[in-house]
Amino acid sequence: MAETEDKAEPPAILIDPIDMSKLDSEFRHEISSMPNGEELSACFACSTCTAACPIANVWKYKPHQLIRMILLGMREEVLSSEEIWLCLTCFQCQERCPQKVRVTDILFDCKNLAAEEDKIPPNVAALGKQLVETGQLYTVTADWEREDMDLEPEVPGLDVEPIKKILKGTRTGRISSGGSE
Amino acid sequence: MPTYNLYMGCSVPANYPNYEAAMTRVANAFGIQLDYLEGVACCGSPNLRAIDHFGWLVVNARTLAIADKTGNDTITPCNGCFGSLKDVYHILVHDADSREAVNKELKKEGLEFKGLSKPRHFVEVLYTDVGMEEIKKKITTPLDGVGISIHYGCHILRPADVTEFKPEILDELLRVTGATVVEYPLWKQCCGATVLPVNEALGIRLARDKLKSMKEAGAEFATVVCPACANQLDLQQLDLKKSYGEDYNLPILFLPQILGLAMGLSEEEVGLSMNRVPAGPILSHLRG
Amino acid sequence: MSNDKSAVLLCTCGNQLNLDFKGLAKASSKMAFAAEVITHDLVCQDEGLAEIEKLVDAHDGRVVIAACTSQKTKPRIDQYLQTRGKDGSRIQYVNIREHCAWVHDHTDEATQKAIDMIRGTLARSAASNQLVSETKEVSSHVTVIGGGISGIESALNLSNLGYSVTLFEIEKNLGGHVLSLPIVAPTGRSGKDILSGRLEAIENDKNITVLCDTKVKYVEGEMGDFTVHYVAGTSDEEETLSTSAVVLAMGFKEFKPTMMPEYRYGKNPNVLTQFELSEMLSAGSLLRPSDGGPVREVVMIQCVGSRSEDFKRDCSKLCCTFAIDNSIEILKHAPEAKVHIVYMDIRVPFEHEMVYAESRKKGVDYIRGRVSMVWEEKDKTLVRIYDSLLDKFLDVNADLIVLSAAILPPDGLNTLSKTLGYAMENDGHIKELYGKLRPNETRRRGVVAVGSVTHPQFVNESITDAQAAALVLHNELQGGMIERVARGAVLNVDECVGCSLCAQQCPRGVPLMVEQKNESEEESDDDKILFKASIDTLNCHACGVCQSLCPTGATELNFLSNNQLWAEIEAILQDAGPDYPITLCFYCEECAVSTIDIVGTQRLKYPASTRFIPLPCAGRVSILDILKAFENGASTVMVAACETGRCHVGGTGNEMAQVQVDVAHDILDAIGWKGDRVKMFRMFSAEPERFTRAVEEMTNRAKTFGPTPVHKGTAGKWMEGGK
Amino acid sequence: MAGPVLIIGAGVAGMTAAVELADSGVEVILVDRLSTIGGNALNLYKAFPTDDCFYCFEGNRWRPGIRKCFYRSAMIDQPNIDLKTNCEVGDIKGPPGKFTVTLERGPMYIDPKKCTMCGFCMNHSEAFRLLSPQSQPQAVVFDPSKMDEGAKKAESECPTKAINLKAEPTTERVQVSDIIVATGFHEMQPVDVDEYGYGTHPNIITQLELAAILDPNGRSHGKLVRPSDGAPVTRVMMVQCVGSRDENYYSYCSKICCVFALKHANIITQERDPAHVSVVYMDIRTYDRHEKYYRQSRASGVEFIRGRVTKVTPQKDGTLEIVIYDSLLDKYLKTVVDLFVLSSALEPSEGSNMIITKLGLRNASGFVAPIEETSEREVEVGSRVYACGAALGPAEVPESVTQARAVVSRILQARRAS
Repeated sequence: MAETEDKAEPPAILIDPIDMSKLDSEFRHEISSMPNGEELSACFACSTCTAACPIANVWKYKPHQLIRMILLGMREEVLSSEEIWLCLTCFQCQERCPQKVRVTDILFDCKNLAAEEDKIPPNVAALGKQLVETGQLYTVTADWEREDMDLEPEVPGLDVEPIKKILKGTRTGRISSGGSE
Repeated sequence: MPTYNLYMGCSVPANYPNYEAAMTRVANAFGIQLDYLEGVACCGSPNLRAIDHFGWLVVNARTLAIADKTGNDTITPCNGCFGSLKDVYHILVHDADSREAVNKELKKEGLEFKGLSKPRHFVEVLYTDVGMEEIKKKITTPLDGVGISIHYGCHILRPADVTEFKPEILDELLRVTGATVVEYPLWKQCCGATVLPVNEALGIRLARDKLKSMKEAGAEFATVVCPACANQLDLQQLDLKKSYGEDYNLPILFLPQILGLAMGLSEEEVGLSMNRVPAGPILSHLRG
Repeated sequence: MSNDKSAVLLCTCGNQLNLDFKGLAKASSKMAFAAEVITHDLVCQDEGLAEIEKLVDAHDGRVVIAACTSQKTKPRIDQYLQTRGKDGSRIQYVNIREHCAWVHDHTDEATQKAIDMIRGTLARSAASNQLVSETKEVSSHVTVIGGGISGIESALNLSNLGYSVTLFEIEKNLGGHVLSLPIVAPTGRSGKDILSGRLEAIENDKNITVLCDTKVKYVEGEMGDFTVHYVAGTSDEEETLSTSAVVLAMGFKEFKPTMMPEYRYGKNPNVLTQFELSEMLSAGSLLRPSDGGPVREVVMIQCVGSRSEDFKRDCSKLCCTFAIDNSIEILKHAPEAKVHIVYMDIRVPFEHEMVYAESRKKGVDYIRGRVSMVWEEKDKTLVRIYDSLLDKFLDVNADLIVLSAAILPPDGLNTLSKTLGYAMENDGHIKELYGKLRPNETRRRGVVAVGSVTHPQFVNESITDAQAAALVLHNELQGGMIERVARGAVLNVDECVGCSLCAQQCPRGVPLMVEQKNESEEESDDDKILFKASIDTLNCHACGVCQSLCPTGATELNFLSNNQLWAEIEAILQDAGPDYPITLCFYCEECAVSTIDIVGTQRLKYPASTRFIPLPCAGRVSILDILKAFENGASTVMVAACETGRCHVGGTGNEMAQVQVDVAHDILDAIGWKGDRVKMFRMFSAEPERFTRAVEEMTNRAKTFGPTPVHKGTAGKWMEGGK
Repeated sequence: MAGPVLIIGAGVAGMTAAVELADSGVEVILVDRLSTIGGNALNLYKAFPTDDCFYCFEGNRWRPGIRKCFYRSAMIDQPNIDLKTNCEVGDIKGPPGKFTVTLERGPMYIDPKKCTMCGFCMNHSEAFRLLSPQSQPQAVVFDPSKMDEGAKKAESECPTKAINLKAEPTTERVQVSDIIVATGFHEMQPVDVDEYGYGTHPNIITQLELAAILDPNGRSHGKLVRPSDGAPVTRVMMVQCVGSRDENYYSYCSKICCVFALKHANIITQERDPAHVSVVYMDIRTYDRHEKYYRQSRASGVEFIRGRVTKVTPQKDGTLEIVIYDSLLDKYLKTVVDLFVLSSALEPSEGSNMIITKLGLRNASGFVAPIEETSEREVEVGSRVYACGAALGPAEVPESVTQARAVVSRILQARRAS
């Protein structure tokens, strides 16, 4: 509406527009072809997702803006954004989206794409490394506590080897072994 | 009562034997047989899902494939494990390609995901398979009038089309003990566990808002059904004294602990001493 | 006998047509069913019309006119004859201009096509019947269901047109939602004010009977003879009323968003729906429901349930205007109050936009965004809003939270449709006969829908609806004396086996299955009730779907019997053989004829090895007809019909045709033919190439598939059927 | 007392009113200033809400069936309808019920009742042509500026003697009981909305002009091409609310532009060679079930940008560089398109303005308004004067039909009463 109120063009020098021809128009298809991406294009930018997000206020890019950026093809900005890793995965945005866009799931997809390009926060990478090395995120240290509760000190049935083996073969293994093969 | 596979994941056995014990004891009381799944480990969620969708699929599909061999449903006491298993189950049932790719991996171990064993949360089994009538019968020392707030946890509630879990389940399981469910505005909000690795301050802030909201609503204590949530709401209270100078002193109990106590189990049997914030009010109530 | 012969009138279109008219006349005069052949230069001008009249007299109305498209000449000819009291109902038309001369390059080929089509039409003409105008007297009573603004306006307008009306209202008194609207856009008046004059008029109108607190359970029958079953008040005593037509005016239902926890509706007394606020405002008091305190801050939330895949997919259209009007109304009650309206898109048509502007000037605050959550702190109600333009979260301590909840169809529409037979939209509203040009009418004749039962509508739109629908019924009932040429399906009850296919599939729900008094002959049937179809030709839309489905030929169009069509097929294909493979095209006289005519007008070209047979609707074509075509030497058969979902008889005529074609295709495959020799095409006169492309495809298939088993003489006779 | 009814404007609304009145035995005089009737409908290709040809038209007792193709409406052959094309309304005198109206008719070079469209004249002279295969009446028209020898030959040899090149304008007075204003709308030519540069570049067009390009009966046979050089279009940008919702032009919302634009976006993305379409909007207003068009266009990849256009800069290669402000990202975007389509406001037709002054009617933003400001009866605009269709403000086809029927309903009611 600003345009119609004052018709003077803003001085071009102050505007530094995003050159859409430089954007990745394939990005939206890349995302929508992923397991949870089908409904991506249904987004009508109502920003319910942002309203539903408990921490959006600390985000530079809000959830609905990230979806806009995906649709526009701002691949670089999205995949290197801190927000996708800040996501609580609480699924409130996804639950309330009136157009059934799987917002949280789509952010998971973005994280995977980022991970493929080794754009992972160190602590998250560390957790991956730990999974490959120990096969679990928590290891029993205080087994006396278990005994106090009349539980076997060793968790029955626990076997970490197979998981370590599997993850060595997948992206987690590649990430934690540093460089890519 | 039928037999179930028990999938503990790694957090409960390592950090909350009291939860594990309370659960098994309550289960026994209702004649539920729980067999620990053989040869399984961590579900990796949600961090694994974030960086390695496929690895996450295979790891959890493997757990379900092992469970398939028993033909029994698989119970877990952890929202994280529940979320992972449910989600992977949902994906593999609806997406033939993923299923094929995953089974190709599992074949190496001579395993196959068939989708016979449904992942279920312990509380949901209590609600559905045991049923409120049966539970009611076993309530010997009701917690009349004690005000309890529920932190459901995100991954048990959402995405609803995947988890198929209704919040009323926890409400009713609490009410049957005679306790009063104390509603509070932030009941949907996340405990913050997931962001700890990326932004600890933010994680703590979320836990704190949650506790504040419960306390202000008049909760005497609160209940959770997930070890990660317990970390945030119980353990974290100690740090909050430091970081916020606030002392909520709000005891956080696992639902099976509350149920157990109402069913006449002793504090020792439900391992109350291991809860970080002492559960004073409820004890005095039970004695009084 | 001689009286099955027809005169043939050939028109040269002022000697402008590239056809061999001498050859045409010569060939025609040799035809078995040709009485005489006349070549004329201007059939559509007065001389020509006079000539037609002569021939009609001379040949008992049997005349075949070979000229330009009947779509243009027929109305003129009909009117000419009618004003002279002559019967033109037996006249048959062949289009030798748009369908022959204009679209084929080689004169002789075009001429041959014309010859074959004239021969075919002569055969059709030989068995044609005279159609007579029938009259039917019906009561001039109309029933209006629903006493809201649209029902009230319907009753008044129908009464003005001379009908007696019974007006049913389920509530204790008339008025519906409008009664509680503080302000009715764009009039600036209150709902009560809009209604008062009308309620008075109804009071004083002896032709209008009002039954409030009365529920209509179901309505059965057909136009001119409906029976309304209803119960009054609490009594379970069912009463009935016979009526000639029904107006559906049950309005709408407002969505109650109890299952959206974020809004706390039903939990917090200060959270209302927009209509609940309207009631409050028109009751004249604006207080905080929780404690009767003053209202200083109001948050309105748009699209609650609307535009949501979880609740209502579409926009509810009225909510933005309601919210804006109510916000201005609030400021009248409490000038110092702050009103915030949280929206995704503000949708206010035409001059409502200026009311939107006015509200902004008056200080109403518009927030583009959505609500995070509503919660209570002590006695306060708080709401957190995300503003997507400021990119900020705002917390408001609100005295009132008003949800612009979706506008839904009223309860009971489905139940009523079971016996009344109107069609439903997916969204639960009543489906109009044809969304573009036939609003308010429904699939059933004599049943109209007005106001919000078809989709959300403003008050003035509902009133216009009601006025229009009154005309629609007036056109149908003609004041109680229905007079119409009986052109449609006629049922031979003795042939009917009561399979009810026609009743199930008729696009307009005309055939009714009626119980037969068991004529004692076959007592062997241990007194099981026998149902047979009954068809009122005056209600029929003459598509022929019932005929193509009827297993015993009990129902037939009185202007296109099975024998007529089969005779035409046989005659038109008389010389069809392997050397010059013929593609026979059955085309509907709706979208298909138009498309083909436009192709002609555009002078587009296509192969002349095509022969055309017109049908009122593609739904008239049966498997048998298609197989007959092959039996008589067609190499390929195409059916040209209307687009999916665009049936001109208001239903599924084209889809029934698709079924017939698909089955014929499978039968051919099954008996060792190539199923692909038959195909259905959807026509669209805005896209004439659709037809030329279709013809190219089928004529090519005719060539590539080569001679049919019939041509080779290897085909077994699979078809003894037909009288 | 009864008498013929004058209907001014033969678009969807006017024709519907005419046919319904004629069916009810009421004589009508139907006038239109153009030589083929149908109004805007003839140029719109596909119509919402049903997405079929715009030029199909209600059936009636003469043409059973729920609708018929426009060229079959046989307006000149129907009883009770006196169709006067190429005809303008002069002054209107006399009291309601007894209006005396002057009709000024342009020269009738072609007698539509006689013309058979045989094509003879068109073969001999450029001066004769068919406005549209759907034109109604079905007759050729003559353009005196292209007068030549061929035309004279055509006149003398026309098989039906339908041509009279010496035809003169005529004036006649008719007495009518009621007047129906059905003068429709006009698409604003956004020449002075300078920020969009309409008229300065061939590839900056309006939605109606886009419809003409997409029409398979048009020059490009429906292929989406650049007006500048006929090259295929790969990127289209549409901008909504051009001249609507703008105090500098029209304050009102033109109501159907959003659906109109999205209908075109869907045709382009779903039925034509692949092209990228973006829509710049303030509020998307797909009222009611029209939301379907919004759903479909998003699903078929149409890009929506909430914001406004900042700058349009023509490039040497015939493309246009456009800078847009995206109010949701709070960023400026820059892109290059082949075609820039303006969803221009719908304004009252000249006809409406003229009638409003002549009959002293109220107006709403220049459109015909109900008889009183507080009236809830939209079609009753004066004593024995009615209006329907876009004359009352931007309207869809079904609304126009309903309003036309309402008018007829009210006229019949009034006649019964008297």
